[in-house]
Amino acid sequence: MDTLRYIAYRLLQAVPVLLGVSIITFTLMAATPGDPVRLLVGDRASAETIALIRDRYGLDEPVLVQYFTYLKNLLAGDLGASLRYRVPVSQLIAQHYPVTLFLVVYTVVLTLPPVIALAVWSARRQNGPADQVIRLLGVLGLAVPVFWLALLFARFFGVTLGWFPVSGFGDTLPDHFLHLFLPALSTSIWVVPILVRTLRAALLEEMGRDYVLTGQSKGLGDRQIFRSHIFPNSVLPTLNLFAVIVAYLLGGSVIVETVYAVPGMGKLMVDSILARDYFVVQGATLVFALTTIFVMLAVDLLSALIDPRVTP
Amino acid sequence: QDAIRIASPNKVTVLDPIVSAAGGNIEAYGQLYARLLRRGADGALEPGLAESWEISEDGLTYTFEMRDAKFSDGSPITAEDAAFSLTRVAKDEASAYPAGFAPIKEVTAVDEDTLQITLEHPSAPMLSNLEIFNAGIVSKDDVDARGVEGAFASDPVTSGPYMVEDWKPNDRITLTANPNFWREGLPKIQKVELIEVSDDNARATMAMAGEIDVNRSVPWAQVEEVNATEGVSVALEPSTVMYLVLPNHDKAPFDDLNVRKAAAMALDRAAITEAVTRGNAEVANSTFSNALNYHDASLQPPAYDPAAARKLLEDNGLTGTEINMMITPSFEQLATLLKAQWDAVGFKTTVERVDAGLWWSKLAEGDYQVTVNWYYNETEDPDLAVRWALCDTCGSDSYYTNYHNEEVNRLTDEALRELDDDKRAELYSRIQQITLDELAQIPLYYAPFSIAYADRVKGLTLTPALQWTLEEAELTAD
Amino acid sequence: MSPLLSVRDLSVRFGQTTAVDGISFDVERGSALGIVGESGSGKSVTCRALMRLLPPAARIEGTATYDGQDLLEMPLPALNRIRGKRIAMIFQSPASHLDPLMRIGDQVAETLRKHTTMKGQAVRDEVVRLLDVVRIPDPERWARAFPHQLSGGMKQRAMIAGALACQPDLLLADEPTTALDATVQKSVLDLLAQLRREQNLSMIFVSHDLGAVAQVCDDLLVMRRSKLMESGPVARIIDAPQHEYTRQLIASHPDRLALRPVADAGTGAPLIEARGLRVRYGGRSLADLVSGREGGFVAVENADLAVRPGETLGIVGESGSGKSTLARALVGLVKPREGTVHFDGAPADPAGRGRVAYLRDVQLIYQHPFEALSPRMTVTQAIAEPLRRHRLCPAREIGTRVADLMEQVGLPGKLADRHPRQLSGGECQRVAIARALAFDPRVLIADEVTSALDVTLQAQVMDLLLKLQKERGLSMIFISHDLAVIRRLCNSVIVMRRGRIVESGQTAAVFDDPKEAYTRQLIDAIPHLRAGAA
Amino acid sequence: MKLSPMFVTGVVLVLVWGLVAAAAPLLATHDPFAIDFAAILQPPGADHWFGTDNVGRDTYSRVVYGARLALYIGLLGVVAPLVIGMTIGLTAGYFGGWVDTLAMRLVDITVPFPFFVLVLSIVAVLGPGIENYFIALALVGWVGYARLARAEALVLRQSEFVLAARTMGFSHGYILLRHVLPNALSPVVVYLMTDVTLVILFGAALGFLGMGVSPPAAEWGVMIAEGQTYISTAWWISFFPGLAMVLIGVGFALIGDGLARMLRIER
Ligand SMILES: Nc1ncnc2c1ncn2[C@@H]1O[C@H](COP(=O)(O)OP(=O)(O)OP(=O)(O)O)[C@@H](O)[C@H]1O
Ligand SMILES: Nc1ncnc2c1ncn2[C@@H]1O[C@H](COP(=O)(O)OP(=O)(O)OP(=O)(O)O)[C@@H](O)[C@H]1O
Ligand SMILES: [Mg+2]
Ligand SMILES: [Mg+2]
Repeated sequence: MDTLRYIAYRLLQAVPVLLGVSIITFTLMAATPGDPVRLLVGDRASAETIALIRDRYGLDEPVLVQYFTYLKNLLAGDLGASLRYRVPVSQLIAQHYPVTLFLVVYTVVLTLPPVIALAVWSARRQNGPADQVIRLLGVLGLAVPVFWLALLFARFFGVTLGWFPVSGFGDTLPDHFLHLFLPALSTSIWVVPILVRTLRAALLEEMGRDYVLTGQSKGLGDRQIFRSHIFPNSVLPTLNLFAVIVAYLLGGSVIVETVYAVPGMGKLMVDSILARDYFVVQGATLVFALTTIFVMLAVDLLSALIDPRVTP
Repeated sequence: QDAIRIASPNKVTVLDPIVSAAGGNIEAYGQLYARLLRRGADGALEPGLAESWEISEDGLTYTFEMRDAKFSDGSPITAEDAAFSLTRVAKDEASAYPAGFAPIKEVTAVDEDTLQITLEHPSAPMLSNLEIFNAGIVSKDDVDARGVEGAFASDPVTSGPYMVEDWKPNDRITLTANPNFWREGLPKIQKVELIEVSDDNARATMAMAGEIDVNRSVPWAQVEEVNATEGVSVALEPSTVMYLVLPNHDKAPFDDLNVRKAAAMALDRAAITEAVTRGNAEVANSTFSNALNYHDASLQPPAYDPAAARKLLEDNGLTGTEINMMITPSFEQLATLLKAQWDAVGFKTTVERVDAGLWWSKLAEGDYQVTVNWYYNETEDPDLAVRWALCDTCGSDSYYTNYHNEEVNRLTDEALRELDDDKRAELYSRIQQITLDELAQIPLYYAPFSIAYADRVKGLTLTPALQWTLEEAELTAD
Repeated sequence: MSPLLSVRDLSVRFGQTTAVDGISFDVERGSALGIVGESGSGKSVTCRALMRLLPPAARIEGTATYDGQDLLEMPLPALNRIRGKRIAMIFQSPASHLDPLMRIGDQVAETLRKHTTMKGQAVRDEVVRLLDVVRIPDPERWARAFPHQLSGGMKQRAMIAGALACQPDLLLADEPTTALDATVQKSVLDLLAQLRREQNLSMIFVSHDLGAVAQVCDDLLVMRRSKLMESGPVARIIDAPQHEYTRQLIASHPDRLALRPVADAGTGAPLIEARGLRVRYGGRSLADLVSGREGGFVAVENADLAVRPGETLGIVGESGSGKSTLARALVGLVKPREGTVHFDGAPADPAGRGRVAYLRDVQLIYQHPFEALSPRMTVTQAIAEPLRRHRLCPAREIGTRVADLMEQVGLPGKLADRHPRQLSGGECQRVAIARALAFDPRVLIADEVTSALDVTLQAQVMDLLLKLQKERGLSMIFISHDLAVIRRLCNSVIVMRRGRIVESGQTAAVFDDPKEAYTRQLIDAIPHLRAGAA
Repeated sequence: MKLSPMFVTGVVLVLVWGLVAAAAPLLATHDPFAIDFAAILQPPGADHWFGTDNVGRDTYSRVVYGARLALYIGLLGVVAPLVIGMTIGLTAGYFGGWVDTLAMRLVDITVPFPFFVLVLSIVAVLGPGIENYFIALALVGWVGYARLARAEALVLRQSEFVLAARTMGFSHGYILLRHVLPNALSPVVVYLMTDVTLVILFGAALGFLGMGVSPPAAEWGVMIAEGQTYISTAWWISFFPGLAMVLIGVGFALIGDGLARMLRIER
């Protein structure tokens, strides 16, 4: 019951957060020079045509007026329309968001098992050969730029071996899994090391606690002590970092989306920024914000569930 | 599989042919909207929706006889529709590129099948201009019924070989054959997917993996490699594209002819061309593309002579002049070469990289010193090119370089009205001479299109006017 | 028949420090061996060494033969079959030895799950039974609680319950009853005695409480400075101690100390006073709001207390009765829902404005000294911290002042650069005391400060406190389970039970003529040093 | 305190890169910016140890000079996020209540916020330059640190030694600094050293999207991005800066692990 109240409270807080996000985005977009109309009509259009269209889209109004118009429509559930495509922003988001969400969830699914396995393995044999290898590979995965690695993966797994498609999203669910495998894999390659390193450090830290002695005195094997005592006590920092990374993945997916020609939010966002398609940027940011709020909330609830000392 | 998949870095953003003159749209408009005339395989103008035409003695009245064709929705394509469409492109305020139709006084439907265009003054390239991408015929009834926004939103009534099956903005547009297309039995390919893939490598990989049939733009660095790939070959197709250095004539230091001259002489344009295009392009010799009519092959810009360039700067006390070169990300390699060569003769160059959005607005506002870019021309007639790049009173301030020369402006108009071929050649030669002498721009190279086709694609090319010849292309079973 | 456990020449070294120096002893089947001795003499280290629970840095020598096998050489899997099932251990500081994220019930159940075939409901029932056996009230409820919600004594009892779960042959009990009040302690001791009878349980019982040792054990080891001083049957040692240190130890037992009447404190106005304090843990949930219930857990209800300058107030009461909570409320760690605190005649807000000045005068010594020390600070840093931060003495003199304080509480100088982890329980306790004394406070609240100290040290610390009281008129609130200590030290006493003060008055009056049955029970439960018994 | 060999290896690696950066003019065999039409896309050989790029610049010399930018970006780029993140995270976790709520909602605002919009606007308003990349990082990069530090502080604030410090009348600031911070540091240090690599890489990703350091700077990320197109024809253009990146990344990672180990309280 308390939890429900907490959730409701947090969701209520989402309102100012969303407002803040929209204000900042709007201000920044307004402050960024570059004319959407110029990009829209192409290089050959005359100044008069551009002025006309600017006027038609209300882009010549003062920023504040534009913002309030936007806000008014937003409250009515209208995210506005893309300047470039003249389709509702909500349609663009409905088209791109599931792709990225799928990608992020897929990445998470590919990421978590190795993170846990490797961190535990490495911590339990601290400084052993396995630990050294894991750490070295981790740094390797971390230091290799995603776009470069992604390119190699595409060439190798996609072209040379022909195991996976190198582009697109596919039409059916199994298709999605197949198409997004390489993008998700390329992303996990750098996410896994970050989390492994954090988790490993925490595991080592917890291994020195007194309650570990209690476990040993009970005759529990190393494995069990790890599983039921050390591990739960170590996950909090990793979980928090994980939340931040997941949230970043949404917006940061642009790199793999570009390399693998995946029609997702990251690409929509960057394309819209480059085209100064204000309302799409706005709408996409709000959707990111909402997702972030949910991810953070989930992690906070999970933290409180794991650690009773953490009151949400 | 009977769909042809074409990946291009350019995206489709609007389906209304008059609204945009951006690359991706131009390529799509051609498939959706047929024009009065069309280009044959050899590039000559042939009857399109107009079966025949007549031009009055004074060159002011064009009369077209329309053929019995239908829109994709089955309704007949009438002179009324043609008049409506051409009036829009010529006169509508929102028309993005009306330059070629400026001489038009009026377009009227004389009867169901007869269309008449009257001009203010003679225009030599009028016919060829009527073939370009934004002169496509749209359905008046449909626009009347659904309004401009509605008619072109996602499923316009089309007159061309294809119609829209599904449009996913920012991703791909899927076209399907128009059953009512006037050319019997065409198109042969039932389905076309125009996919936007911005990353060069992604397109290359997709082509190698057989996920696309056509790669619209193969980076020079990969031409050889892709060509060597089994099942794919790269075609270098003629284009009117030329790459050039754009100096701002309104701003120091490039308002000074000496600076422009030194900058031009500092550049080993042959080496630059070789380095950037891996030998796939031709060094430019004129302010005109070599694919344009009346291109003067005898001209030459100042030759590569770094010593002379340095001396010129020294003599004029210009050594150490600071240059700010604004570029978009795709010009990094070129910018590096220019900077190195300019600095070698005594300039001090900084490279400022901006995104395309910023680049355009800075360019249009004249807020730059020098930049590099390319442009293409829709027809082989140089009129539009001159208006775009060299004439400052023709609407675009000489490609926003603010290059101003009264004589060039005058010659531009004269050449438009002149119907005699030889005389026009002379006029355009003169324009090239002047603009090269004054270094309105520093021409770099003439680049062909480099397009990769899967072997199963037959008969497909991209015309210099940026139109795919999809209606006659075929997919063979491989 | 060979002894169950036979230890020969056991030595443990941490680098240069020798923590245990060549001790040998036997534990017969069904017998109990007591270990007493100076704080820091190696008692805990000995126990841990037997279970091979020392940090890798420790070097262990000697043999420990258990049931024919050497515990120190045995392969780990084999050892794990013995640990928890046949040899169980109770750790000295229960607070840090419980996993903070696991429910008490689950921690008790762990050994059952590992070593027996019990499953599901059977395990849960057994856990509840075990908690009940160690006298945790309402065991079903506390089985679901997390360690941080338990009072010190409850944690200790949970620990004991866990150790007894698999009915081990040998129990290593490291000060298992220090945090327990007399009645609970008595029942735990009775329980152990009963298990010895019924299950032939053997044990090693480490304690500072000679009385308790005498009650439980057959044999006794006396340790000092890592060495074995003497060993033999309990009765023999108590009656005829051979060694000087042993004699001192016995003489320091409260039972043997002359009952000095506590000096009467002045009759001045109370220095610190609390009225109607009420403390509740946990917030109200929506369900509570709707039903009008108060929710949470009321730990202290309507508590009044007053201490005059130079006076000492004792607080006794069963474990979990709210003693520590009351102390915490006085220093502002928990916010009372109701009630007021007055200091020096004026209302004080320990958690709010003026807290810095207030806290300089009112200091709390924590029940769990190890947890109360910052893990990254050395002994010197910890003691010097208040001096430095509050500029309690000139910077130049901090070094000497720290050394002085360490000396006063009997901390050897060689510990100066150690971290809490490298200290014994009693050593941590003394660091905490020294740190509080550094403030030179006017009111000292001591929560179980003597329980981790051996009797000689206890006597030394008490003398120190009495001296300070005499010299500076220090007021004290003394929370303890050790009624003997209370009796020696306190002018007046309050008795708490289930969050309420059930009795209060002059110490002598309360002790000699308790009004409440509960108080009577408490007093009767004090283990005495039975000379010549057994 | 004993230094582990891994930690020493890490320090040595980073120091070597520091030396390379400092002595770049001595180590380089060519001018890193000099183009050479005659030597475009040369494979590694005696003249050009790491080959040349698409304008004939010497990859080896560029990698050597690139160490300067890499260290500069990597080290400076994490400072502001670290300081801001730790401050916000510790304060939020320690005080809880509305402070925490406020800070965490700030996180919610920051995380979804499109980093590229930020970089773009900052560059557009303040002009291009690495410093603006730092500003963008400072505005966005603190979040990871904040969440990490907060998670630790939330638990630490309940621990007895922190409570004890409170009852000793110490100020909150002091307690945060002296009692909470040191005990919350270990995961942060590990992440910090990871972040150094991430920051360098992020610069590269910006280069990939066309928003990075302006040419002709010798920056590894940009070099890798440039070399992409040549991946099967001139692998050396991107391989060597990639290798350099890995080597410096290994150095920082090892330092991170080592530091965490030193911070750990061994029992
Ligand atoms: N990890 C360690 N490193 C160094 N010295 C240690 C370590 N652990 C314990 N010691 C030292 O070993 C000695 C014996 O410690 P032990 O905990 O056995 O004492 P104890 O007899 O149990 O004392 P107490 O009654 O105070 O609990 C002490 O002086 C202590 O400081
Ligand atoms: N954080 C908490 N949340 C819920 N209940 C708590 C919390 N802290 C303490 N309690 C409960 O409050 C009651 C009083 O605890 P307190 O620590 O004051 O007992 P105590 O009298 O000091 O006992 P002991 O002698 O065992 O130390 C106990 O029942 C305990 O379980
Ligand atoms: Mg001990
Ligand atoms: Mg207590």
